[in-house]
Amino acid sequence: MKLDYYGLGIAKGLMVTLKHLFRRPVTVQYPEQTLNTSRRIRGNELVWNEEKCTGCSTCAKACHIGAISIVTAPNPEGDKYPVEKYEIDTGYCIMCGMCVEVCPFEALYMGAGYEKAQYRRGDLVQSKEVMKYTSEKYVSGYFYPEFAAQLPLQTLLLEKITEEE
Amino acid sequence: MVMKTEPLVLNIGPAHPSTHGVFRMRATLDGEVIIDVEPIFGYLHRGIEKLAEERTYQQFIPLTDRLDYVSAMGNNMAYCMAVEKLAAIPVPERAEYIRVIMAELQRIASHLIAVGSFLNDCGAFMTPILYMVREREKIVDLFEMVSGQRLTYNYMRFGGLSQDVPDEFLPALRKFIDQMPRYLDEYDQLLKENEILLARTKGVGILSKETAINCSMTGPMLRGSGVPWDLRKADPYSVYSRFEFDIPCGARGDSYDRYRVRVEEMRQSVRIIRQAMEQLPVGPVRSKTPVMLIRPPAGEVYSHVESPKGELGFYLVSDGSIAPYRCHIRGPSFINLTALREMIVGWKVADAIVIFGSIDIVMGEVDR
Amino acid sequence: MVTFDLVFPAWQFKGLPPDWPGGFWWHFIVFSIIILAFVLTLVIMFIWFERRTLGRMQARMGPNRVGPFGLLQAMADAIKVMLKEDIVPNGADKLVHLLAPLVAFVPVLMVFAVMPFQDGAALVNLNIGVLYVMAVSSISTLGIFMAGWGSNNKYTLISAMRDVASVVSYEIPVVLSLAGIVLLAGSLSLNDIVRSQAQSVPFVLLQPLGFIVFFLGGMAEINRSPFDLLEADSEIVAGFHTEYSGMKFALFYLAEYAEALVLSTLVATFFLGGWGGPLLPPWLWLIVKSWAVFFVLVWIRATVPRVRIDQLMTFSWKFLFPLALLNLVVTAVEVVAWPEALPVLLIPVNIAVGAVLVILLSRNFKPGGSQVEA
Amino acid sequence: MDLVPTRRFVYSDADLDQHEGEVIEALKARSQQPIPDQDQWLSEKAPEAGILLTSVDKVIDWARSNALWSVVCFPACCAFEFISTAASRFDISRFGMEIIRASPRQADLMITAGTLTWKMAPNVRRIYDQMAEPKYVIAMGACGISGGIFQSSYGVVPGYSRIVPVDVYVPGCPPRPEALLYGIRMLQDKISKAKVFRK
Amino acid sequence: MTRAISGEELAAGLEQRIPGSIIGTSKESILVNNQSLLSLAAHLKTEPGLEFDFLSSITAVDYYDYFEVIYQLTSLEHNHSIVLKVRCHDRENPAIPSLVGLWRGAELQEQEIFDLMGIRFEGHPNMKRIVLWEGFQGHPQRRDFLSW
Repeated sequence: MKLDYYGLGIAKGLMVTLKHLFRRPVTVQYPEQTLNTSRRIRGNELVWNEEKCTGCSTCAKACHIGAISIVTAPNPEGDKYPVEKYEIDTGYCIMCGMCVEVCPFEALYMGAGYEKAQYRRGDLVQSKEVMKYTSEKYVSGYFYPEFAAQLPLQTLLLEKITEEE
Repeated sequence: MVMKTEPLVLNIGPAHPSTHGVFRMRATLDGEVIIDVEPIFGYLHRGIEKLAEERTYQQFIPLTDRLDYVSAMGNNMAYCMAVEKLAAIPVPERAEYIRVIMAELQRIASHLIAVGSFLNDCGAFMTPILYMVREREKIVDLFEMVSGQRLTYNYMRFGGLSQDVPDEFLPALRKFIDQMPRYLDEYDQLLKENEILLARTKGVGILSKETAINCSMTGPMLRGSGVPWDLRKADPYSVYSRFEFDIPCGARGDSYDRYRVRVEEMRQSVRIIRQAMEQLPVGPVRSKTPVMLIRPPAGEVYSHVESPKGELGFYLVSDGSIAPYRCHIRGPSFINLTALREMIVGWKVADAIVIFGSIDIVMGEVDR
Repeated sequence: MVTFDLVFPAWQFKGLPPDWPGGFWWHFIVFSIIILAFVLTLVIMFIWFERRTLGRMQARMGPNRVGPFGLLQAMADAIKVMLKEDIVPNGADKLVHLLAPLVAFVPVLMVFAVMPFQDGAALVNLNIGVLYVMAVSSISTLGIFMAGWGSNNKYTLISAMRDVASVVSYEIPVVLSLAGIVLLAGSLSLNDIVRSQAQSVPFVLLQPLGFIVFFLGGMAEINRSPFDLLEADSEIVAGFHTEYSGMKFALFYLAEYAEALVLSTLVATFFLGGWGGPLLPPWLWLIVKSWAVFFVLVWIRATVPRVRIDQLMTFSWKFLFPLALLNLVVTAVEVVAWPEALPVLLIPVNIAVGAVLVILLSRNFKPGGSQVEA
Repeated sequence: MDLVPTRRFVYSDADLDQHEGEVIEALKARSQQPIPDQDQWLSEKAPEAGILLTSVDKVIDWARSNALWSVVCFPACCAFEFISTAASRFDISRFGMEIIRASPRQADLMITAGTLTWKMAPNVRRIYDQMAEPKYVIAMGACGISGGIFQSSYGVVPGYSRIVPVDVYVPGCPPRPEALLYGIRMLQDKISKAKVFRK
Repeated sequence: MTRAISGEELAAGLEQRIPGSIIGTSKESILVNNQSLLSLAAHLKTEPGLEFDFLSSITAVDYYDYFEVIYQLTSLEHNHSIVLKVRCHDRENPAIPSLVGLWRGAELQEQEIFDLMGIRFEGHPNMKRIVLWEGFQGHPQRRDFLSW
């Protein structure tokens, strides 16, 4: 500990921490306040559009851990196969968004919800009823700019601090 | 009088607060002085290289995120560049610029974590790392804006990017690079001249130039020892040859030099981003490539980038199928640990932690 | 504490032991309860205060959910820790392991026996108070060493060794720095020291060097950051209490903050005028002053990195020890040469002497420690 | 006085490595099935208890749920989201959780932030065993729940539930800090429903 | 820009100094005889004008018939690079001379290759498993290793 600066270096550091004592903290009080997430958020759920889905299973092929399990009827009805079972195991899913990216019929979207913690492992499997797309569902704009435009702008820490100073 | 002493074998890790994950050192102590140390790896060996062989080229991109998870964008870029070199896929100009911006932002974020945890290892109670993480949060916000995730971005694709940046990105980025130098100054004020920090890090863990080169050190480790070797200058990839920046170098190769090199590199990155923003062209961000499967011609390629930790190389062998025949990753963190023994032996336990922190490893890349 | 003045007006404690029925024992019991209440309440408040202040210094909130402003956070922690399973590790020296927390905590409580809360209001007004404080407060080192030795763990052992080394070397400058105070006050009794400060000025002005040495040395003895080597969680996990859980850990945790409280109150008593002060009741003055000292401790903890063990020793022997010695000599000369000198004269002289000595010494101060050839 | 260093160990380094390998293989053979979730009581109706016991229960549960100290067990990627959660912006300290004990003896909560490999598994089990009761585990992220993206790898444990019983599963890769905070709130709920004096 | 030295060009010079060392060449690599790897590498490291002082990466690839070990060499001074390749046809007990004596950077990488690919590097000071535990069956990076 060569006292090159006679303790002034430490004093400088002390001033920085003191300055922070009087600044407003940057904390978001989570359960009460929530951040606006990104418009392209890849939340812990998928949203599946039953009308558009043809049962082609491209999403399941693109998924590299097999988190999507899809069972369709053996015979097509019109130009699509009726989907009997569509499940995603969020315990496996890593939310890479590959399935959404490859879907040729624009029938699969990322969801925006992230509060999906469960007490039981089995509850993590999202069935097709849970995932079904409705117009009031909060859908992320990942690869869908038209959805993104409807979502609120993301809260940036950057702006919060600049406003203060 | 002859006193018999017996060395004490101390296991540092794998679950130890300052081994940056699950690294383990089997240290032999004489009092507080380390007389021998044996690094033990593998506590996070997830077999990524093997998994690459089981996946298509596209599907491997999310895995690269988890390689060096502090700099996911950099890994994305390195891997995509390797595949593009292999399959001769062109990349649009705008995509190249955005890639550079992302890589440099990621470098800042990674160095922030490196510096913060290094200072934390020196014993500053949480404060530096919390300040640094606060800065990192701003960068993470930007990444989340473009890719939708906070840590594993999965943003780059062969032949460009997955999506163009949103409209609100560039103003936010501008604001960020205007703010960043001011905050860096503040953090320098916090600890740069702190006598205790100087005493703890100056002259500690000296790595000589010759050893650094012989041990294949790269990144801030090599530059901290005074070798101005930076792949962005030495072997410019992407559009780096169009930017002006300096390569900060240390003089003695001690822990303090490495810390300063990282801080200076953050300033240089801000400089690069500023230039890239000025030159950013308009146009497409993704060339015509298949969304799901590509079949590069048989061959092999080695492509490297300057990741925040050092030279990150991807060695890909293709047999013409949809999956790589062999994918080897040259992880800089792993190879930077080669000289760990020389650097640590003879120092005290507390120094060992500081020296280890100054190497800045990420276990995901060490064990892969 | 609030009703202290109402229930036991100050006049009741004038002259010790008091002459009311039951005599000494009433006094003993009442003050023991007061000290326990004082220590426990203030320790819990200090823990809360430290966490909140640290939080704000680190740009965040700190505990604010449990109770108003998170005031009950420390209570929740205490209840939880006490109800946790109690583990004695395999191969531990059971008796030593069990006794260690008590040996560490009780002496810290004992220090308060001589602490004057107002003029003459102490459990005992020992006429060798300073000696007693220094002697008793170092016993808790034994507890820490017992914990380190008895836990059958290498990290705790290293930590215990560090603690013994640091306490042994810091005891000397600390005692020497107090000698200056004793010379000025002419008494070893804590109450007399405070009283003589009330008559002139707080000793921090007369003894700036002594203050610095005592404060830094005290920080090293109670292992506050930057001298918190024995709990260095980035190096040796949790230090000496790595293997402790449940109630025993709670005692260590309590002892750690009680030690901080001891240091704060001692600094307030020796250097900042103790209970002396206008307007507010004396015991409140003591609390306010110790709180201010504790704030500085927290502030330093939020800022600086930790020193290394050899640097810790060098700092004591090569920096604080000469400073304390020189300070003692200077004070002795002053006391002998100008026994009647006004504080007005001595304050600038002492501050100037202190500044010159600090600068000279820090110029020539080289921390030891470099790579050992293996 | 001369100091004579003696290098005499009971075990050589090679022996230690060999032993480690045996321990890993044994654990691997032992934990081929996940430990079932022990949460039947969550849906059970609470048995009637005396008023005294109930209020004691309440105080204890209040203390336990508000003072969760987590242990250092952060093998991989999720660690950085945990750091973000602990850092200024999301600030875990509001719940009194900023005390992250490096020593498992004093911790209550294990947040399994990251991929678990078989080589690391004995250590994690040991950390869990060293924690004092009551102890809780949050499986954070896909790797913690099921091995996630690495589940088909030769070295990876498919989920922490093979090694330790898990209380709350937080999906995501990695989960956002808010998601983790939500998981922690769920755990707090779970604790506050617990009956300390159960028949 | 790092100049990738053409294999043919380099091989011509090397063949005169160490005869019989080069088996084949390609545009950016030279394929080296197992026995003369050490002397050739030493030559590459010290020869003025070449001075490959930096070994960036070592890889091994399993081609079923043989293992190929690939060394990426760079010279920090002249900023040029070359790729060395060595083949090893023995599948049961493959062995290759270690380069740790020349470049210490090879130490951990060779150890890793031994662990994952099962190629023994002769002369390496610490040839044992590095990332996997003792007692792990097989070498996972080989093509015929099945993970499940």
